[in-house]
Amino acid sequence: MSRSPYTTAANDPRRMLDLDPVTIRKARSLARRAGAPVVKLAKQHTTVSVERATLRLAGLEGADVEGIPWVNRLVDVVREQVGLEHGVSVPVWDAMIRTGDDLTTVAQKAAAGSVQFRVPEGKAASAAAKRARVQISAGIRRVDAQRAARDKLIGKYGNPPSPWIYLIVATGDIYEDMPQAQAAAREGADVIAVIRSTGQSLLDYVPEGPTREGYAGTYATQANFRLMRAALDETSKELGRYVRLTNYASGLCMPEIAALAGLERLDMMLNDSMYGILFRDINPVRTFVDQRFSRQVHARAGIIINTGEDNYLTTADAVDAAHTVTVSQLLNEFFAKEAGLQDWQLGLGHAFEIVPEIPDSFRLELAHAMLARALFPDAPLKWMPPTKHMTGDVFRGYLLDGFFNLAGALTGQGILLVGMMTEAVVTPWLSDRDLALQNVRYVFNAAGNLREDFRPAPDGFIAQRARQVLGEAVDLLDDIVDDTLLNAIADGTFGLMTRPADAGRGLEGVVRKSSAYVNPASDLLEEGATR
Amino acid sequence: MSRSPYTTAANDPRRMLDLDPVTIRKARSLARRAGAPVVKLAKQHTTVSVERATLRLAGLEGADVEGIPWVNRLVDVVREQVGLEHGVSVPVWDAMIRTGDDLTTVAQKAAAGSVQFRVPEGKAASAAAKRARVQISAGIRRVDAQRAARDKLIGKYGNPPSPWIYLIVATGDIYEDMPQAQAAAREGADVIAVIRSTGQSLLDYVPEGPTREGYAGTYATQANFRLMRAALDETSKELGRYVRLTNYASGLCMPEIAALAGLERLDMMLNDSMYGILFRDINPVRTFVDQRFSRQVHARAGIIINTGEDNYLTTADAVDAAHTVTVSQLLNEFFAKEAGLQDWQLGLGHAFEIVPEIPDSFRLELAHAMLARALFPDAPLKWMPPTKHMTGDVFRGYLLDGFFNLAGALTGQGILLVGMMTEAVVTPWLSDRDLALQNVRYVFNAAGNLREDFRPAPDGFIAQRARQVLGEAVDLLDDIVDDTLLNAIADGTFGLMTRPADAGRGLEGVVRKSSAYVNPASDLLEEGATR
Amino acid sequence: MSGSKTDKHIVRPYGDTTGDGMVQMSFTLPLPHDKRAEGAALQLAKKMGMDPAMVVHAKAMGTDFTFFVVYGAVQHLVDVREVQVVERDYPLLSPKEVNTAIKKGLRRPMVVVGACIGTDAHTVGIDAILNIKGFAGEKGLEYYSEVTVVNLGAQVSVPDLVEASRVAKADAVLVSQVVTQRDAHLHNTREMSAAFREAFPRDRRPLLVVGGPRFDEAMTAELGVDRIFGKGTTPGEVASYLVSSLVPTPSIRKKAV
Amino acid sequence: MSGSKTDKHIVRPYGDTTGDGMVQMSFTLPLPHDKRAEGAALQLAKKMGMDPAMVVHAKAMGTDFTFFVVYGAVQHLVDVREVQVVERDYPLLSPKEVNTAIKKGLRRPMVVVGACIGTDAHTVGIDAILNIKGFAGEKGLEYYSEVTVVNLGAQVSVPDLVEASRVAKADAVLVSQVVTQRDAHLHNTREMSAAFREAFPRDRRPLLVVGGPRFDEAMTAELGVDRIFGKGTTPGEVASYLVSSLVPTPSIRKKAV
Ligand code: B12
Ligand code: B12
Ligand SMILES: Cc1ncc(COP(=O)(O)O)c(C=O)c1O
Ligand SMILES: Cc1ncc(COP(=O)(O)O)c(C=O)c1O
Repeated sequence: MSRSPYTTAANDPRRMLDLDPVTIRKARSLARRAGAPVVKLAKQHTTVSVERATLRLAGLEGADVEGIPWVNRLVDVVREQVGLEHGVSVPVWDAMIRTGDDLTTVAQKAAAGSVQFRVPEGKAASAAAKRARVQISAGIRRVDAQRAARDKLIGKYGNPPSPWIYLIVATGDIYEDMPQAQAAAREGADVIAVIRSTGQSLLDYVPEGPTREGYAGTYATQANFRLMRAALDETSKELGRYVRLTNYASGLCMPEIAALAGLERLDMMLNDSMYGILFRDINPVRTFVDQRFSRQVHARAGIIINTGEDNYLTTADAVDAAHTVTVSQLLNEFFAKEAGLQDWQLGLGHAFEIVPEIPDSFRLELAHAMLARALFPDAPLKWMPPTKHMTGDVFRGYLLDGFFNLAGALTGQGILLVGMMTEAVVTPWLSDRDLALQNVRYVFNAAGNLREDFRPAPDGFIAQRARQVLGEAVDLLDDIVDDTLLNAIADGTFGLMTRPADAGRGLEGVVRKSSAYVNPASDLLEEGATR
Repeated sequence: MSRSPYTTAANDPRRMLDLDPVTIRKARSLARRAGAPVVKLAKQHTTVSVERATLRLAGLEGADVEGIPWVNRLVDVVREQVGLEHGVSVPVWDAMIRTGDDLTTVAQKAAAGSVQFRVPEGKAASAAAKRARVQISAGIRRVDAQRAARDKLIGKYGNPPSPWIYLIVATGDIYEDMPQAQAAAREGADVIAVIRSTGQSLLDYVPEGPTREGYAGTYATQANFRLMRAALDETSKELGRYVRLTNYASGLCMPEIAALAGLERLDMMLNDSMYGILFRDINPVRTFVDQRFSRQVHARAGIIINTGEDNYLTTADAVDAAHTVTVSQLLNEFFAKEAGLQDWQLGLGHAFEIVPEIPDSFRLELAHAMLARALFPDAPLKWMPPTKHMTGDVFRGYLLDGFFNLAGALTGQGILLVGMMTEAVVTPWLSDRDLALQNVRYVFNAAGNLREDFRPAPDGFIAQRARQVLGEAVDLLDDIVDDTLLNAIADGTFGLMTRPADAGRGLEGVVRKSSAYVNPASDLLEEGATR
Repeated sequence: MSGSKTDKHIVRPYGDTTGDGMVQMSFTLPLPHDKRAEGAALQLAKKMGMDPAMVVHAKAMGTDFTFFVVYGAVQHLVDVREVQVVERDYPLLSPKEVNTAIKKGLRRPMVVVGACIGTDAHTVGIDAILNIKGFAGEKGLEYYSEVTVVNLGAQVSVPDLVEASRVAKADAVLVSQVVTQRDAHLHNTREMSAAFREAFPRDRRPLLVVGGPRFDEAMTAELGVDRIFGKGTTPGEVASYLVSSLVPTPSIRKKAV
Repeated sequence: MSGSKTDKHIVRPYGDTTGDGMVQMSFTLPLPHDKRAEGAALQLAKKMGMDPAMVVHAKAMGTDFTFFVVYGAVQHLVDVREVQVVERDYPLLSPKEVNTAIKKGLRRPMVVVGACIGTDAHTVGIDAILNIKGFAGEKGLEYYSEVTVVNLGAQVSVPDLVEASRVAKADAVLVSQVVTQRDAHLHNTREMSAAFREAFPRDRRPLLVVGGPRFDEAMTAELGVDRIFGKGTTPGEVASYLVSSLVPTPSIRKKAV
């Protein structure tokens, strides 16, 4: 992607909003200072999911008769026999060397209780580490190959114009999802997101195989990823346009799902550094460790992440809490770049969630959206439609979505999540998507260039509001730096959710690394090496 | 109304569009030159409807057993006995003096064939004229009184903010219309229009009494006017807001309906100098004579007229024919002012009728709407919603109406005709109006002030388009001046309708005035006298 | 997605899963907004076969009316085999083919008289069929060298139409009706067809064709006309129909079946 | 407009005239868009009691589906007398009244345990009822001095909920269910009520209350709960209900009837 593809000199939001560059720099350095300790913490720990992701990259697939994946069985046994502080790799490949078994066999035997793991020293240790690296690097190269394949297709078809039209399917049945996704693509969707079944993010394993039984969404499994990617490749070919596929990483299995996404060529992933903590009550340390590894994988896979600031506005008020969105965007940016992601990969989230009935609500939305555009000129930004204030009045809803689309056009958003008139009623119908795309098409075709005529004055309502939000964001970041990020989260700073660092789901899956900790996957990712 | 209530220095459309004042002046003088001959023509003729309107002002009401109004019976008999070139007044009041009968009795006897009319000379003539003036001036004073009553109510309640929200009712049954109109007013309508039954405009008489049987509209009768005005007065009181009432003048009975509107305190009237010609195939001379008298009455009654340029765009293409709208607006302005109407009374028409699917269609609408606003800074302007390109897709329709409302807000329109999502389906339902008003409220409350941020550049797409349309309008006016307006109309210049001056409905009702022509009503109106 | 396969004859509405039967509905009830009114709305939905049904939106409109939006699953099945449609039973001809057919078969220009009758002033539709300008990229009948068009315009009374048809020796009379309130289009059409049967001997009555966006094309018998054209009709379709029913050309007749 | 008078028991949908029965409907059929599909749409409308019905919009969505908008007159009559609604059968109390009632009647704080069960993570609704912040200008139950609130938050498993209720000696358990796809809310609620009947002797089982925007308030029996609250519920209503059913105060009982 070229530099600053979202603004022109004529409509440079920084100028129109008259933002002070010093304040902006200050905001970024505060975000760095708030995030640094958390990165340190993340480097000091590993999690069951990080170790399982490592095994998945090594090619360990499948599950036992109860559907528990072999990666889970293996990691659990290793942990119970020798602990995880050294990482799972050395003990497992040591066992493979000793037994001569392949990875799957070792996993099955481990489950059957017929393998004794150890933490070897000296030569044995380095031999095991070496073998592990060889096998895991093959997986990393598969991720590289998928990225190359994507680049090839995009080279062939080219990228769609901005914004990319992002549509959701959520039937719960992958075999209903596929034709619906293809229909949506034919109608003009550039990105298809398959919503996960409710609750999957709380499972400490990734289900296996194709699934037909999700609630309000479809399970994220390697098989489902593969089926949907294939269906969309077929449609991309038919349309001569590369249709991107999205799923969700955040949750208890962030690292593993990130690995599967890389292996199956997903193109975007919902991946937020704090969503799991705030909205799924997942332990903060667990989340911060997992998100770092998962983002390193995304960076390698050339996947665009979408962050979840929009969610805050579903629990907090979109005007009062506007600055918390900005703060979270800055933190997500810091964590993302630290993990190796680049600007073009940052689909930072924000949303059109202001009470529509308050005076000037539309202009307030424009102010917030322009601020995000101004702060992150090279990031695509993920622009989310109204949800909280949608009602059963589908006519009103269709109109609101039209104004949401207009705001997206006027402020140069990069990823436009298409709003559904039935938001307050049901998960989207086929016809809802069709109507929604018609809405997008009308607004962008008829009024998209209105951006040329949209010139908020630096002393006007919009610019003043944007500067006010930025000011509040800087103040909040100041407090967070003093108080530490973990405490801020514990105090309900984001989305009004209070999440103490020593509580929440998945805490038991967090392990402090020993000095002897080895993880070839992390090494390959940190080094950017292929062998 | 104060001067220039529709624009501010900051958003002066003339400046933003960089319109050349010389071109604007040229356009106006060309319109004057094109219209002058037609005014001359209008002054040289009278029509059966002008004479009937005169009798209505004198207080002649009611109809015979077949429902033919006495004014029709009387004018017909006078015409057949002594002709109309002298006007109906002198013969009729002469007869009254001779017989001692009152006006109604004379009309009834005339119908029964038991009165002999004559055209008196000398004293008798002036006596008759004097008596006629006395009686007719009473009617004029009733019109004045109604105007005073309106001013009093507005003084008490104040005027609604601009734009005025204009809603249509059209059940065909005045007794269903009333509660619907009251409901609409409660929901926020500032102006209620009762659509006429199809075909009434082709009747050469005004039906009598309350009616329940219209097709796609309700008959315009004095009784219906009175009933609806009373219903709205009641609601105005309840709401502490003066709710205006509108009906339609254009048609074969323009002068009479104008008189009734003045007598029953209607507040606005659809009154176009050419609509009857173009869309109802009414003879051009008949129409020009009638519209002049009717507008003199409106001027006196303090009624705001709404012109019908929007209709052109339902038969011609809104982009190709944009300049014909401008030309017609300039002509309507000229004829209106010549008849004594002032700027604040000129609801010049235009509409949001560009094919929504063409690129930049919304910005083209803005260009046209801004041009009208720039050319007529002190006129309210009547902004009509999309109709021709509305379809059975009511969701799309609701969205289009939202963008129509936005265009109205961005360009400072004074009278906003509320669009209905069912435009392509049925005459508006109660719920359609309610949804439509909700649409208007959202757009104006959330985005109304966006006008402050809407700054099309003088060299931009919008300004260039506006200047182009103005240029084409001037060229067309040039041709019309050369060719004469009557020929231009005959050649299908407006709305693609070809209407020769010597054809069309109602021609037989046109009479060239003799030197002895007397019409106290015209005199009172021209002089602005009350006695 | 078998339900979407056209070989399946029984289908149900489709929300997001085959066979879920989901539909959206909105309406007003003349009741003040309260729980009872919402119950009444549900009762109506149930009577219409929606089960389960949910009132997802209810809004008071003044004190006497409430507007509802209802979503739910319809239990009815749609049997596609039972659907009767007026399929085109004549070949689509190009203007050239139409002209030659008339030349060969009629040996004189075909005369077509058109009008909006009654109080209807919506001429755009009939003009789209008759005027050269045409519709949807197709030129109107005036463009056909072998067709003589007499367009009487708007708000023509039935007697005037009959008279004009007689004078013009019309082969076909094309009538447009757009206003449908209180079934105006049906009343006017019946009045028109009756008048023509009255005025012409069976064998010399011109072909009667009506059109408009709200007609049911299957009502020809009820309305006493020869053909009805609905929304989206193109001039070519009309010209082709006129040829197939007015021009005695076996060749074309054959194609028609 | 007599139809709008509430003394009229039989009503019909109202478009723009009393008794016209007009409704709007939209749906998708798994058929390619052609005349047959439009006929199928009309067939469905007729089966639903719409007559006449008109397909005013039909749009192909890909090759296998068509979206329709249909307008028409429903022939069914709605009998308002047959409507059953769960009317509020307890007096609305102010927080002050609630607190005094509990003090007087219970002589100890009332314990309320709340949660979103199953996989549902929509806490905004239950929080609106429980958190001090409250809803629609009313403070939540935490604000009541005499009510002890234990809010377990989202995605709580039924066993955990039962256990927590036992530990907290809950007088009432408040459960929220927002996700309704595949009737998740009904399944989860039944599972919950069964577990409580299992775990507690009849007389010591806490009062079971569920709520959510898509519940039918009349389904208490089917779901085995004591009360269901639907969309737009306010904390005050809940508090008043809890008092009327948990606090033995004749005075209040009287008001209730
Ligand atoms: C343009 C228009 C007008 C123009 C008409 C200009 C003119 N010279 O025709 C003006 C502004 C004058 C007008 C006035 C009125 N109109 Co008007 N108008 C419309 C509008 C916006 C578009 C109609 C149109 O031109 N469609 C485009 C043409 C090409 O489509 P079509 O007519 O369907 O024709 C096609 C087919 O039906 C078929 N066809 C049609 N006729 C025939 C005939 C034959 C022989 C054949 C073979 C085929 C055929 O072929 C055509 C091409 O495919 C509609 C709303 C809408 N969006 O539909 C309202 C609408 C038709 N009008 C309506 C009404 C009520 C009126 C008024 C009474 C008041 C008002 N609401 O404005 C007045 C009075 C008119 C009168 N006396 O009849 C209503 C009718 C309601 C109803 N169903 O009863 C509508 C639906 C708007 C509404 N919802 O209120 N109107
Ligand atoms: C906010 C929201 C979210 C937030 C939730 C944040 C949070 N901590 O709660 C986030 C972003 C996390 C989210 C996620 C998802 N959501 Co969500 N979400 C919504 C949304 C926009 C608003 C819900 C809300 O807060 N309403 C406001 C509250 C106050 O109203 P309420 O819940 O009805 O509660 C009131 C009454 O019902 C009653 N009440 C409710 N509970 C109880 C309990 C008791 C005891 C009592 C007495 C009363 C009571 O009192 C309350 C006050 O009046 C709705 C769409 C909409 N506009 O409704 C979708 C919606 C509920 N979500 C939906 C879905 C599918 C999801 C996801 C699965 C995927 C997705 N589409 O986003 C995920 C996964 C969530 C999960 N695992 O459950 C669907 C559910 C479809 C269905 N009917 O099955 C909806 C309808 C959107 C849609 N059309 O797809 N969501
Ligand atoms: C960043 C992010 N991750 C994940 C999810 C989905 O999480 P879950 O599957 O737990 O609902 C969302 C939902 O909006 C999100 O915004
Ligand atoms: C200026 C004007 N006069 C009158 C009418 C109504 O005329 P008729 O009653 O003939 O339909 C219209 C309709 O839009 C109009 O614009």
